[in-house]
Amino acid sequence: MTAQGIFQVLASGLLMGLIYALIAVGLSLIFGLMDVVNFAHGEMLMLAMYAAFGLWAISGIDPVLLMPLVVAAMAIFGALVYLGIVRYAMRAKSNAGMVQIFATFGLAVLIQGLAQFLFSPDYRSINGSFLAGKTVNLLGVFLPAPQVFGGVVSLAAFAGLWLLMTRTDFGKALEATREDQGAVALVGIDRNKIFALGWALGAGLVGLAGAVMAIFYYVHPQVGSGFALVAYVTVALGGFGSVFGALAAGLIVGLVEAATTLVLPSAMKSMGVYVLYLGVVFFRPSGLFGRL
Amino acid sequence: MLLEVDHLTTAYGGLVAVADVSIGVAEGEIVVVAGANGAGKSTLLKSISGLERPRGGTITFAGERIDRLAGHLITSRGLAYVPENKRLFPRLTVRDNLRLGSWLHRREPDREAPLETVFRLFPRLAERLDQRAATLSGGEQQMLAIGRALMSRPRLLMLDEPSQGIMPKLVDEIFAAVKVIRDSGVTVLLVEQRLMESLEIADRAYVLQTGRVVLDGPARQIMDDPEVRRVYLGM
Amino acid sequence: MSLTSFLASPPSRFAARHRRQLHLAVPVVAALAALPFALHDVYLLNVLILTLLYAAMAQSWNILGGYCGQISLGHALYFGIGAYATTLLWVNHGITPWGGMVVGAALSAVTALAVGRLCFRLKGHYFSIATIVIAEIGLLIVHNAEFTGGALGVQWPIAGDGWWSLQFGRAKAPYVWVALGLFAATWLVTWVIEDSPWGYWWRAVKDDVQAAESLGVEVFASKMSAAAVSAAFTAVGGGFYAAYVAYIDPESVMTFRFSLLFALPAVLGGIGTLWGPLVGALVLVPLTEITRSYMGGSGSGLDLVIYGGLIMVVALARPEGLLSLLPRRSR
Amino acid sequence: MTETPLLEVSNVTKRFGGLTANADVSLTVARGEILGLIGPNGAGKSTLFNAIAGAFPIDAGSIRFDGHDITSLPCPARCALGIARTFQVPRSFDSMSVVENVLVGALTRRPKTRAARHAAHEVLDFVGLGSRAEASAGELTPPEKRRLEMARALATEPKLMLLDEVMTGLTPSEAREGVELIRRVRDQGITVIMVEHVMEIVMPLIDRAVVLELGRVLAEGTPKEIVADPRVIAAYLGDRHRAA
Amino acid sequence: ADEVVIGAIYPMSGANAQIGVDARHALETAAEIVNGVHDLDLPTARTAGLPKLGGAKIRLIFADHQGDPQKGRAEAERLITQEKVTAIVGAFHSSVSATVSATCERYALPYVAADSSSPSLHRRGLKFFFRPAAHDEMFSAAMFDFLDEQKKAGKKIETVALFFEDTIFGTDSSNVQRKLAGERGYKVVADVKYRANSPSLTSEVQQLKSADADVVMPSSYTTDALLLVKTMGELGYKPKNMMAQAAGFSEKAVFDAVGDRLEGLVSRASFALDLAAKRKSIAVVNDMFKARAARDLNDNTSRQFNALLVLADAIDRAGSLDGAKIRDALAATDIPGEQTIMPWRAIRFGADGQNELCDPVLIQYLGGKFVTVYPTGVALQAAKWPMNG
Ligand SMILES: Nc1ncnc2c1ncn2[C@@H]1O[C@H](COP(=O)(O)OP(=O)(O)OP(=O)(O)O)[C@@H](O)[C@H]1O
Ligand SMILES: Nc1ncnc2c1ncn2[C@@H]1O[C@H](COP(=O)(O)OP(=O)(O)OP(=O)(O)O)[C@@H](O)[C@H]1O
Ligand SMILES: [Mg+2]
Ligand SMILES: [Mg+2]
Repeated sequence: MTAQGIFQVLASGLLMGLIYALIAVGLSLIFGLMDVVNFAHGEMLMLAMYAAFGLWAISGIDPVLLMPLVVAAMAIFGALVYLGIVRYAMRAKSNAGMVQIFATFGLAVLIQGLAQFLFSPDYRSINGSFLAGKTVNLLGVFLPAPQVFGGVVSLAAFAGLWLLMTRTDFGKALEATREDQGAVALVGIDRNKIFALGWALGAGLVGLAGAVMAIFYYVHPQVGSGFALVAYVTVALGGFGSVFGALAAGLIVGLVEAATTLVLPSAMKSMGVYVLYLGVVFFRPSGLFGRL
Repeated sequence: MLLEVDHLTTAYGGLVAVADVSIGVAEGEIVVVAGANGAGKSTLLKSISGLERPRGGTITFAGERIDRLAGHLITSRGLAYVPENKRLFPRLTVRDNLRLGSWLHRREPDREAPLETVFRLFPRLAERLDQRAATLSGGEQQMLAIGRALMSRPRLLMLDEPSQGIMPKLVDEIFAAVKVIRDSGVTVLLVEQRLMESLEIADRAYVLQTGRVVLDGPARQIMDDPEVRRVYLGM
Repeated sequence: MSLTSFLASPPSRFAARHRRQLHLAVPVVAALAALPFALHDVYLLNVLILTLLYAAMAQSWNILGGYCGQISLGHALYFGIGAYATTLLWVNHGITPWGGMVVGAALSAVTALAVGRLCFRLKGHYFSIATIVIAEIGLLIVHNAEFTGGALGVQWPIAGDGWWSLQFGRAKAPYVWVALGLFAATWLVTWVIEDSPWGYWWRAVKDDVQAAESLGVEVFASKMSAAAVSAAFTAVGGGFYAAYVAYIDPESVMTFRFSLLFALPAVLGGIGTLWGPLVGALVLVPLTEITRSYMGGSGSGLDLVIYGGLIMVVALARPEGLLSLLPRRSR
Repeated sequence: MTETPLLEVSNVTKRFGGLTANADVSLTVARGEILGLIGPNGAGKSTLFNAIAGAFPIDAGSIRFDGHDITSLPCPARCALGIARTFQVPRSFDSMSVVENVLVGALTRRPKTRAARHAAHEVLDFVGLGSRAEASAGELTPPEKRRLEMARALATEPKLMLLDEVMTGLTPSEAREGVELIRRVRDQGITVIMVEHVMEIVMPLIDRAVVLELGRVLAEGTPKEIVADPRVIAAYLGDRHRAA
Repeated sequence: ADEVVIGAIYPMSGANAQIGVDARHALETAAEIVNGVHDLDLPTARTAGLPKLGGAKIRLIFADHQGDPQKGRAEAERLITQEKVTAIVGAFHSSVSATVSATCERYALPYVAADSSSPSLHRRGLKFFFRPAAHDEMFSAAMFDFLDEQKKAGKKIETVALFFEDTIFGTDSSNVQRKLAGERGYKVVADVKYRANSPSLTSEVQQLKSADADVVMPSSYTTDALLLVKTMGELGYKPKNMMAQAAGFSEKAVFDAVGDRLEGLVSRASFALDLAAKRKSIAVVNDMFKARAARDLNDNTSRQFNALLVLADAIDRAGSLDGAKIRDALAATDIPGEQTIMPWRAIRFGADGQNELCDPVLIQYLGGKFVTVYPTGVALQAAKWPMNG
């Protein structure tokens, strides 16, 4: 491959990395910061994409403009998931983690079935955004406009989350609730409110990712599962509890994945990411920037 | 009475830890609850603070029934509790633990005002602001737990064995501090094993035995009670 | 200490309770073994076989995940190793599946030790995700390698029914017995371990590593031994599955879904308990099969809604597992 | 043989980031003695226990135990040699019953669970927790948990016990039972180092005291000497104990 | 018997659920034709039900295999023993066809593989296995025949790029293509195996772009087909020619989304809708199908439709519900091409159960619809080559 080709691959990898990071940002809040395992993350992404698709199909408005609506809808959904499901999954004394895994796994199956029931298993895609099909040509390296847009959204989302976690009492309260759910009541924190807000925020961020993804990716009931594993690995690679880590890890994952295709058959491109993860945690057992 | 506990019963599964207990704490008092191990003192405080659900009886705080309220709402009424096992936020720093103590006043400009008192009582905390709570020494953790409770500017402060794990020099200071805290207008409900020291600063006391109140009265009277001295102090 | 007080002392009370589990297991296993004589419906027998297989797999997972507290979400790797070892040895070299299972178990145990060497320093989610990642690496390799048949998978020839080839034509009963045997073996091992030093060490490691170390427990060795036992049994299950389906490909034996499905019965039934995996599998597998079979044909997705919803409800209603419905003593 | 001390801590230093929790600490413990390790909160007592028990590597210095250099030995190996410890913040195996908690310790010297279980029950009776043997460890109250800590440590049949504030939260009369218990432990030939802040309990019990302050050894001597030491009074005991 | 129960095993949930849903429509259309009276030149169409069985009607029972061979097998057993089906049709995934056909063999019950195209399936010596449609080797051979022809006509075709998913389908397809390319003197300049349902195909497309072969030959399903075409656009890559192994490139969803970028795409197919101009039955059946599924018949659905008719015809001729008799009737099948909706010569099974007379066709996407361009016998129009010329 020519030098330019290699550049293209790496640049696209980096861009994809930002998208991975965008998909992971909601998870880094729920999984990384609140320490709640959410096996329905991929399905929440799928729902968000359907929401974007559906709103677009009904209104015909450019999906970029519909983003706030999708985010709001997903935020409400997230809060409901916490209040209706996860809250109860946290009751378990000894194996709360496992119960969360399977409660959310059940939820994932349920959402998939529901999506198939409501939207049919067909593949849908939006072709009505002004961003779609546009490409930025940077010295012969092509960067598709929707992904560039997604990258910018991703960076903004991370900056916002980082500020929230480090600069606000809410961020501290979230951490404290993760540490000891019972004890937060001693300082007057309503753990359900905090966690419901956390879930709303996390799901809202998933909504953001879904809305962006829907512009350039197809939608179908299984679409989320393909991204979920990458998101988990991203959050863990960056390190639980670190917002910045998830962003850095997303970029690294995108880049490494792309670079792997230069050496291995592309069917094995995840191999690079997997080996990287193992390598990193072998030397740094709590990820690149993890605090937990 | 600021706090009235009426015929309270709390159980763990089949084990009744607090049985039909009634106590009252008036505004501005220091009241001590004493009793042997497993007498139900901690359970009593846990029930008042909402960490355990009572099985029967009522708890009234400042005229309001609180026995059905969620824990955080009880705290928000002005009732702070320092549990026996402290329940700090282990991975948060000392600073953040204290800051969260003032969560209820987070929108007020002078939310950090009690910090001065806390640092005056426990200068060690000021030196350890950026250390994670989990890595504090046992005594330092106890200081932080009391400090965190003070940050919420409670009307009633409930302390479960605050002198536990505290070095002798500081124990006296803690009892002195409790007095200072009371004098600043905070009512105190105290569970203590250092009976004599605590009775010295207390106004009244209750003695629990296997979940029941067996004795109550003014602190002096309890202090001189021969039965207490015999059973409790082995004198 | 006098003899009577010795007999009345708690240790023998415990021993009696422990033995009672065995007395309960014998009729349970006997009843299950007799079931094929009463039950002739091929479909139901198939559900029974899968139930027993999943119970055995969950029991194996439970050894590492439930007793030793190492939440592996990559057991599909060991299942795959067993399935492939058995299949390749039989199809290419004519070695009986029984031999394949033994080889698979050994390979799996060795793999688990290697994985453990790498991962047991990791805690919590870092460990779980590492196991997922390693299983995915295994899947990628099998998927792309020549000797495994890659994506094409490997078919078992349709010939030579009998115990030697573990092929029984239309008959299901022998499979019931093999699956039951596997389950009984995993159960028995768990039972023995429950009151063996390893059992206590594993649980100590699960509950509090530092305290365990201070009491002389070799934490790393404990985890490694649990992993090896767990992986070996999982591989035997994989070998059985390959023989039963008579066709394997990477997608059908090594995907992440399997790793979850092995853990699920243990969690639903009661993690770290002797009977939890069986109870969980008895609820879960028929539920899975029946919703799919009798509702899935429409393609509406409603079967998934019901299946997913029920998993959720069971997990939420009994977070400590279905066994927690029983009083503590009888567990 | 009896001449050599059981434990020899030489110049141990342990740092946490910028903080030196133990600075050049040296002390020796003779066989059969009860040594009190006292000092202000945060002086580094628990840190020293951790160093001796092998919970983490130390930055400098060496530790000898019963004729072995154990400085770089992992924690379980130290237990096997005969060092047992309790944790200041009690740790228990909450999925197990009380007796099984102790059984884990007993397995150190007994390969058979049946024998270990017997030993565990005996130890539980010894520390007065016999009636709670079948309870789940998670249900114990803090003082009971401390007793469980002791039982577990005793079950490993150690030569040296490190007791970190096992008697906090006891009423004076209960504490007296605790003191009796520790005496009986010593009578079994077990050497004890104990950390405790309640002087009324420690002083009558210990043979010798070492005082740490800010990670360093501040003073050493008989209880009488220590209580009278103005430095100790200033740093640790406070004025009320001046009289004592 | 007044009814003949036939099992249909398809993926009704999971990543390929849409295939199952479409198959359901196709098979129900076929059953409608068998059961009702239709003036069409198709087997059993003109009579109500199966005449030799006293006008018995066909009833379909669908089962979901979720793409899992084990589940496929279990469902086959259930259909056979509980639902007492007479024969089974399936199963899309070749892996599932492998276990279902083995089960049918055990129960001596005919299995008609409608749309599983792995060549290994008919090479296992099964007696109850029948496949009316082509397998991957035949498809690929047709594609290379076409290339040879273009080359002879003076077009420059020297290099090909293989682009295939890492599944049975992709592997089988590319293996044959690689072999044929070698035999017939085409240079494989890119050989890209990618992970199915990939989140991104950028580096894969970049490899194709760098190689810039004369013909890009994708073997991809819907999701990846969509992504492939989009990514090509994003990277500014216009392949000289694209020649697809159907699959995703015969799905409506792909053309709805990126049809404008696919002008000139050539795909192999079992089906040629434009043949409807010559053969009335095709148009009628397509309309019936469209009324159910809201889309035209395609490569898969036509084969599913056809398979059921072939089966119905054999059951009718057997005049019995006995598996062995139906098997013999299937083996004796002889339906001329004109009596099917397929562009085939005939349906006659070899001893291995494979129909060798089902010549694949090549269709090209021109002006928003597919036209048949090869073989010359059935072609209505000459191919536009190169596609972007
Ligand atoms: N979480 C629990 N589960 C079960 N039983 C408990 C639990 N907590 C306390 N108990 C039991 O309740 C009774 C009262 O315990 P509580 O902690 O209230 O006593 P206490 O007076 O505070 O004693 P201490 O001086 O030891 O702190 C004891 O018998 C104890 O064993
Ligand atoms: N892991 C750690 N990281 C950082 N600092 C630590 C850590 N562990 C202990 N420290 C600090 O080291 C000092 C000594 O702690 P240590 O627990 O040894 O005190 P101690 O003498 O046992 O006190 P106490 O009597 O209050 O239990 C304390 O100031 C503590 O905050
Ligand atoms: Mg208490
Ligand atoms: Mg300490």
